[in-house]
Amino acid sequence: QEKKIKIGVIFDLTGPLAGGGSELEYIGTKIILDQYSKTGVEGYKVEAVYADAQSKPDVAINESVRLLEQEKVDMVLGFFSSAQCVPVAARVEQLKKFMWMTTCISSAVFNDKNYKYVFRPQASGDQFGMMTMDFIAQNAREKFGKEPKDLRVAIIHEDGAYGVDVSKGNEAGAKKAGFNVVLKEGYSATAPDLSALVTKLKRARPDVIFHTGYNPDITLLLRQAREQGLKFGALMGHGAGYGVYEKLKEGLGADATYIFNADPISIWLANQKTMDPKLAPVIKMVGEEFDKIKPGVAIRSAHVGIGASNTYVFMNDVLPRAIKKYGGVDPDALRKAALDTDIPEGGTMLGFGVKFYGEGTPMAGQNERSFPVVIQYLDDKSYVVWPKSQAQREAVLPLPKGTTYSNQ
Amino acid sequence: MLEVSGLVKRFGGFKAVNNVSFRVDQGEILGLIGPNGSGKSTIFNMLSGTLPPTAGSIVFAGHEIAGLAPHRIINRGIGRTFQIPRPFRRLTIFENVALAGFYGQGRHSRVKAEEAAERALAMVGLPTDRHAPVDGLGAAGLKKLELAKALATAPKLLLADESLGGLDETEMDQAADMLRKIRDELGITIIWVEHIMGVLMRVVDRVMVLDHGEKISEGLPSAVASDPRVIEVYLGTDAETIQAAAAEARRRAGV
Amino acid sequence: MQAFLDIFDIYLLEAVINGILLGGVLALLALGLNLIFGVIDVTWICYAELVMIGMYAMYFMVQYYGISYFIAAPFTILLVAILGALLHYLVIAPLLTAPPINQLLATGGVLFVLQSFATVAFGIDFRNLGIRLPVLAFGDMNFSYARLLSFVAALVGMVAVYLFMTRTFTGTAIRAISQDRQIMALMGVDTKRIYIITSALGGALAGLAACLLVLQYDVHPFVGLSFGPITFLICVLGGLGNFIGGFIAAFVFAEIISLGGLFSDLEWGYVLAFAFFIVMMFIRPAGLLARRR
Amino acid sequence: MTRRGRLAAWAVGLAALIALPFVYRDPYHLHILVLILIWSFAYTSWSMMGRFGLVSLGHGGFMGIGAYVTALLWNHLGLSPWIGIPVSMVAAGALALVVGYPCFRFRITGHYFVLVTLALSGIVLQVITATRDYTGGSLGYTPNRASANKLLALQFDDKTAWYLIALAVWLAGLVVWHWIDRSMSRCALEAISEDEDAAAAAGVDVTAEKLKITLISALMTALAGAIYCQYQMFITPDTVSGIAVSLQMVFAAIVGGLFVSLGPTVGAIITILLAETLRIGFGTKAVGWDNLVYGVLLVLFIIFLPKGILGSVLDRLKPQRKVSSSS
Amino acid sequence: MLELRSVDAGYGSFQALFDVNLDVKAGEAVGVIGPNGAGKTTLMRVISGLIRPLRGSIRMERVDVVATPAHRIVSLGIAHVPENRRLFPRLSVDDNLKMGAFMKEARGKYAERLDIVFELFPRLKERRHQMAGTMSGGEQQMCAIGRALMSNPKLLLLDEPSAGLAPVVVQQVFQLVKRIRASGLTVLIVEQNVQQVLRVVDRAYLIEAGTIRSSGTSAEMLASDTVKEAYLGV
Ligand SMILES: Nc1ncnc2c1ncn2[C@@H]1O[C@H](COP(=O)(O)OP(=O)(O)OP(=O)(O)O)[C@@H](O)[C@H]1O
Ligand SMILES: Nc1ncnc2c1ncn2[C@@H]1O[C@H](COP(=O)(O)OP(=O)(O)OP(=O)(O)O)[C@@H](O)[C@H]1O
Ligand SMILES: [Mg+2]
Ligand SMILES: [Mg+2]
Repeated sequence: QEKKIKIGVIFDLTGPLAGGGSELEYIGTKIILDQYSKTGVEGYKVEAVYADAQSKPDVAINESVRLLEQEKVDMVLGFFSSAQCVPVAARVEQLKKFMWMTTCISSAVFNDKNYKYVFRPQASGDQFGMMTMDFIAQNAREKFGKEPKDLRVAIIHEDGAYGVDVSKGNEAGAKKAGFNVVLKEGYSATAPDLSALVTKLKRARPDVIFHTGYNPDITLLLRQAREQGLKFGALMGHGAGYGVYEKLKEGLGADATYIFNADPISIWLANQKTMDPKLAPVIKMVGEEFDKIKPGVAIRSAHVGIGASNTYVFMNDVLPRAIKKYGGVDPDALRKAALDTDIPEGGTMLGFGVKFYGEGTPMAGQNERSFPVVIQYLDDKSYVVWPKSQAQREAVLPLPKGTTYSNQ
Repeated sequence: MLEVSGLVKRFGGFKAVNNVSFRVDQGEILGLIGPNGSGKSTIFNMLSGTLPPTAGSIVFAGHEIAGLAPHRIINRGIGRTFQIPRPFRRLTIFENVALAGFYGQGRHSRVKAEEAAERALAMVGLPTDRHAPVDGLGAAGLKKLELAKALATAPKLLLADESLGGLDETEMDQAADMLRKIRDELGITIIWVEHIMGVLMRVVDRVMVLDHGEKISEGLPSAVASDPRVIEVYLGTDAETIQAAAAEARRRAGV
Repeated sequence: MQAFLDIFDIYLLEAVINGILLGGVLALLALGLNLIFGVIDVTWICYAELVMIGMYAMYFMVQYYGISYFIAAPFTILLVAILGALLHYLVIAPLLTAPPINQLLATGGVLFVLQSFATVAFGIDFRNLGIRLPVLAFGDMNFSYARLLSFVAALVGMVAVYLFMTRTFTGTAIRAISQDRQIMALMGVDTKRIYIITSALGGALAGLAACLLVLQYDVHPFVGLSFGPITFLICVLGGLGNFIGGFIAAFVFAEIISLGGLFSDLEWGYVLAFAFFIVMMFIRPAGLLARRR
Repeated sequence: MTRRGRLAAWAVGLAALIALPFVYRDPYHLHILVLILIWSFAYTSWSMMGRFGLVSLGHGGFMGIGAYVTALLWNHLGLSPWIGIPVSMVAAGALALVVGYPCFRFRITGHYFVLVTLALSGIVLQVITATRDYTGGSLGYTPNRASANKLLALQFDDKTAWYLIALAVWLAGLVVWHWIDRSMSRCALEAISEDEDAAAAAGVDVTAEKLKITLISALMTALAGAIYCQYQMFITPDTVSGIAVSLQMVFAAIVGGLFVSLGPTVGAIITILLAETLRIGFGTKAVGWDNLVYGVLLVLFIIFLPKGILGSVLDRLKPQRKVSSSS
Repeated sequence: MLELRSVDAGYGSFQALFDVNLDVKAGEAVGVIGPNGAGKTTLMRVISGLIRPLRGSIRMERVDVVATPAHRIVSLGIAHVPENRRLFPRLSVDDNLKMGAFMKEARGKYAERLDIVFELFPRLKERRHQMAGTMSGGEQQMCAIGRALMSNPKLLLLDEPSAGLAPVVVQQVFQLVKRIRASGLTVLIVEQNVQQVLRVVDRAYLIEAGTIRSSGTSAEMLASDTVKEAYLGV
């Protein structure tokens, strides 16, 4: 019998999450997997079976069960939404199968679950929230001329799995930095109106707004903010909708400039000097393939890179080790190989390294070396401005005088 | 057995029934007549609980029943028929009547309800076949069904909003005979609303006349039929024929 | 006490006025539905999805083909009107005698069809017209021009529809048709024609809403979900077929959402609006403006 | 068919259904079967009142309460689902009474009733989402895994066990259906659905009868929610509550035929299988087409089989009864 | 004016009319009598196009009614007051009357016709803003006739106009029929109230079980034994 690894890949290709970034990750993942299907890994053929979770958790469960038990895949890979990862991870663990999440950034996926077969190279949502807070904390005095306790911050988020998780990180970060949190509020991403929220923001007069949302609600919020004359010093976005600059630009025009966004770094922006030189051609290849699929995109979304990089780590590092060292692609071999992973910072396209928390730790299965970066959109380009090690330029902070939202 | 006093019903600013008082004695058939829109059906609706009265009292068998829910009133023994038949078309004829027998008698026993249904159907002359559908019934049949439903609730007082208009002469006579039979054999007191005077006057013991929601006359059929006010607002130029019918009825009854 | 008085600030006024403007948007949406659902008693669960298609039409005409907004708008209205007529012809007409729940189901199927059609044809991307209207500022308060436009459109539309329904023969026929379909022929009314006219009119109003909504919202295949249920609630709260009631109900709803959102959380604002709806149904079962029995 | 023949057919069918998981063990297919049974039960519960013209879009709310209350009691208070499920049912029942009583008392019927219940669904969904500190919000909620006594926790890893539980619950639903079908209440409710005033004039306590059936329906739906939660070991507001779930119930029940006892079951089989096959068939090659086809089929079903699939088929099988015309 | 030749009609598989021949001349008042379920209403429906004949021809002033779409039949001058009135219950009296003048041809004369109708029925003018469904039976009957007159018809079809009405009103209705006739309208009237109807019509048809049993002038019918026995309760 020929040696083969069959991988079930699940993303949302329809429904609201598809446009929220899931489809882009699917493209990135597929580019890498197509590559390996051609070459194979260590004599193993690679076969990917794709499925659409339709932005619904129950469909994700059904598809996982089907792929694992009907299609007999050796593992599942992918997933965008944490609301899907939570139940699927539980199923996978129960069936003692192997799962490699490319996104699903909610910390709730791992918190105290003690998973053995579930791994996530990606940073968790609260890390995103902490990162932006940290960024502002380090800049408060210099840029705002205020003590942290005088800095007014507002935390707002869509009330889905993603927004809630990031906002928890925001909250923790704000507490740590000692900010004055003047408003914290969630809203439904399908709400037809956010003017009440904008009015409350106006009343709260925040210096910095920390926002997590998807595209339509970001556009709606910022448009209503403009129309109602909301002023602030800086807007920190956290991935999802803020990761898709095209759409921000389309909806907000010039107002999209100066927005910050915490996300894994876009692989095309990562600092290639400090990166493993082997990765440069892969990044180029992903870019070219992506341009073939979606031509004419000004800033390639970070989501594509997330899918590509995290899949690449598995295919390039974990899988070969499982085959060579542990003799196959059964879940236990994959698990041992994953636990052995030890990639230093700069060893992935996203810049961070990979090392998983082991059994018995609260976040078992989570990559302890991942971190997001803070970027800023300037002149239709995005620049990494934080952390210092990756920074490409100085952040423009607070919003310059004369811009729409500037409170200067 | 029924004592109504000061009954009022308003619809918005309009008084459909205005301060009406009357009484009905055990075993009699009271005819209730009056021009269209004079409030007859509205009074029935209040007596049967379909509409709550705006004011006034209704005492039935010693108890105040004004404003009670319809099913309560029926359980106390007042049954009614609707002017325009309202059968339940999704049920069979038998189920229609059995339903009334079951709920109308306080949901005691299903067996009793079915017996009551059979008796009521036989009384009005409808088939007791359990599967016969309502859809096959014509206008006269529907009126009979309406009556059977009311009878199955074992009423002491029957409110018959008949309007035989639309039936042919023979059918009308049958209906009138039926009402009399119900009173005679089952001892049920009846209030009967009807526009076909020739038929009504032959059967009723007493007549009450409404106009614009007010009682304008009450008494024996022949007396009412010759009341000039009643002739003016209700009977019209046919009054003579009607008086004759009433007199004829009295003669036959040997009064 | 002071804390209580504190809420009576300029922001409260702003919230009230923003509620009114949101009310305009909702009223505009409810207008066409009220005609279909309230007057001729036909259920179009997929009403908001027709608006979605209209928004896509605007987007493509303006963004892709560079047609000017004001030329694209009538085309969109026409297009959605045709869609409305088609919906009637293909789906509702065969079900006119069926129970309303079957209409609900069939148009629910159409809802799926429209959503997935949009997904297949236009992709799942969020799209934005990219037209940004100026802002009106009064001192510390600012208002959206786009919303003001919707408000005016809703007002004019409501008055126009009201006059049409009460003053014209066709309008009267539209009101009559749900009450006794069979005898309409005796009046010399071609029922098919009246249904098609009404459906097209309902569609056109959905198209009009689309033209104005696209100025404020991103278009995506699921945008209808944001508006669908609340539009139905407004129609009912106002009293089915009661245009003035529907108009007022839209504002009541909007104020609850807006003020509820201001005083507590946005999320609870919606809970409040729904709860208010239920309670109002108990107090005024036939709509806000109905007289009590 | 004679009564004996019918009983025999039921017995054979039942035996086959019970034997199935011991013979056929494909886990994915069993998973789908269990889902079909649970949803069949939920749809049957909905049809309990739906068939009498009480079209509720609030059942998502009842289902959500069943699922969430059971899971919350287990996680926060350690209360076994054996107690939690009855408690959740009582909670759903209480809500049904609180909303149902004024609805029926004030004669809220037709479209108005549909939309009042729709608002109810909306409320339950929003409340679950907004109280995310307890319910996990839209991230979903997972009952804690029991380490020791699986039976006490009503958690089984074995699909066969779940299959049998779901089968039992589904059967119980059918038994309730038949029990109501043969009771006088059925006649009363049919009468009410046609003409409330006339029903009241026949002595029916309209409010009480409607409340009774609403209560039964809500209790059963809550049970379905709880069972769904225990089986999937995961719930989100969108999968067990909300307007979408309520609509899903209406769709399936009507597609199957809500006037016959097995109609909702047929509806569940058809809608779930159709959705699964279409999704798997189209896969990721033609994204979105599955829902397009699903929608079109739904419309076609309802136009050409207005009494639902099972209802229409049974109608055809029955010897045509002529429109009799005596008078 | 109106002529029916060998008309068969029915509902689905059920046939209600068999080979009916009937004539109405201009200016005439013609009655149709017969027991319940005889097919009288069916006859009216077939004339006004609510149902289509299975066979046979119907002509109105030589125009083929069968070939005319149902909603165009009114403009041939046929107005039908249906059994049980069938008003639009949740429209006001005014709006109900307006519906009567829906036809293009009638819209222009709307105000004029309205005056005529209000003159005939002052009660309607009083109640013009009331919902038709809340009016009493007699008021509704007036409204239904008024609505039919709004289309300025040549032929008025009345289906049991006296049903459910108080005796005075019944007399009024028959008076009205006389007046309507006097104003030049042709009337075809279905009635159970045989005695009364025979006093106002010129001729009558007796219909039983879907077939025309006999016909003649009112005097002939009144004298006929069949009619006497069956319908006059003599
Ligand atoms: N729900 C209602 N709203 C407003 N007015 C009403 C309502 N029901 C009845 N009416 C009015 O009350 C009056 C009395 O009506 P009712 O039905 O009692 O008359 P009736 O004597 O039974 O007449 P008929 O002999 O024609 O049946 C009428 O003028 C009618 O228009
Ligand atoms: N819509 C229908 N569908 C089926 N059969 C019908 C329908 N309407 C009437 N019929 C039947 O057609 C026959 C003739 O009915 P029609 O209404 O013409 O009688 P009618 O002479 O007007 O009686 P009535 O005096 O009761 O008004 C009856 O047997 C009746 O049952
Ligand atoms: Mg009456
Ligand atoms: Mg008739």
